[in-house]
Amino acid sequence: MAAHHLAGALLTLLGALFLFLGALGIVRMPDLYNRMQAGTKATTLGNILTLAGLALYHPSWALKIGVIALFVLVTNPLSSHALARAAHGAGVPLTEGSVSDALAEDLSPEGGEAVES
Amino acid sequence: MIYLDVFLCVLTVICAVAAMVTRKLVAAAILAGVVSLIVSYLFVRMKAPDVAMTEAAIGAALSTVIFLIAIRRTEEEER
Amino acid sequence: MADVILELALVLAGIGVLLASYRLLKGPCPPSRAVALDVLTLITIPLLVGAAVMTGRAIYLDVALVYGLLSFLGVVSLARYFEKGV
Amino acid sequence: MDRRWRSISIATLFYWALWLVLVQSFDPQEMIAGAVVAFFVAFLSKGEPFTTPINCLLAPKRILYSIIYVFYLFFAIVRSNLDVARRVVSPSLPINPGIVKIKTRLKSPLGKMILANSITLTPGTLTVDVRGDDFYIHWIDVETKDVQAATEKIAAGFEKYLEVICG
Repeated sequence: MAAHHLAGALLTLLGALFLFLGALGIVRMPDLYNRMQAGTKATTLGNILTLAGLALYHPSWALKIGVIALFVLVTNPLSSHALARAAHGAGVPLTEGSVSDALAEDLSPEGGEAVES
Repeated sequence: MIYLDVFLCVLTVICAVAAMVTRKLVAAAILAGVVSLIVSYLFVRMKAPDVAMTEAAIGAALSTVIFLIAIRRTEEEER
Repeated sequence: MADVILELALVLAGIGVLLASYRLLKGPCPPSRAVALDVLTLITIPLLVGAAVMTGRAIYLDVALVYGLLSFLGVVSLARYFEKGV
Repeated sequence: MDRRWRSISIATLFYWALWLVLVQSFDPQEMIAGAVVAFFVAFLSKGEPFTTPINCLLAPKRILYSIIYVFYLFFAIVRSNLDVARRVVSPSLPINPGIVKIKTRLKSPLGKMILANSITLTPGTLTVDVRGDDFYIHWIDVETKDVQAATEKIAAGFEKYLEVICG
């Protein structure tokens, strides 16, 4: 057994741990925005680590796996930003203990709540 | 690995049943997207990458967009 | 040894699929379900690449590539629907 | 050769390299077909993603700062991921969320886009909306509601490099 197999498998295990933590965060967090924080970003790092580990495990595919990782790295912040903006526009409320909502304050100058859909 | 495949098969059935019984149409569209996602993985495990690729293209992007356009056209109280 | 660790990693990702599908089935509002769909896609891409590596055939990577591109389209169209309806 | 054709040719080369990575063969038929398709796509999109960074290729200082920026971004991602992972697994769920407003000094659209995506990519901060120079950030642990202090906490580290790279 080659050493790069073991290193790649360990890196994959570390990435899978981050994937698992992201999925755990999506269950435990109280509202949509916090779910997005834990869910779609911990899984980005998990994705990159997992794909790097698998590329190390199978080095002749490293270039192609790198293209997949690049796509994930570029498209993921775009899609999560689009979802967050759409959810705020649709009036998904923040959780109870939230400190401030500067965007809703700026949208309605009287300091009212965000519109419910 | 076979345990993971069996678990994903069961999850596919659960998601499909949930897509049928749910009252919200958008939730049903999202659940249909997840069904095609997992089915695509199962096709890869069954050594059919071409079918999996077609399933990914149709199920993930095209059918979701068409479902959403169709839901847009429905009446307000049915959403 | 390395194979066992790799399978363990894929099973750990499978538990992640279980947790994310709990949020998908329960999800109080439709945008939460969309976030769960996003997370499920991000977990499934390493599963697909892992299946390709364990089988050893390069054609399986293309499925992960197509999925990574097209699921972005699906999530963005969902976001557009939530914002103003397609 | 005016500027439009230069950006189209750069985009063609990029798409052709991507094609060669994806097909993984150097058969002449594949290469010719890839070149035709790459030029077609680049012509239809008018070389769009590559119109701005041409200036970046000329100055060596910008290339150096880009490489430093990639490593800085990676370490920021890892650090904040560990922070969010600690919050997720701890039983009491120590979060203090809220949406704050920050102001950016960057002027070019490319710089704003990279800054917003970098803020989104580091866990703990999520760009909800962009209006002109104001970014609205959902922050998982709000330490300050003041605009200046929040800018200093969230965006200053990225801005320092992005100001040199693309203004």
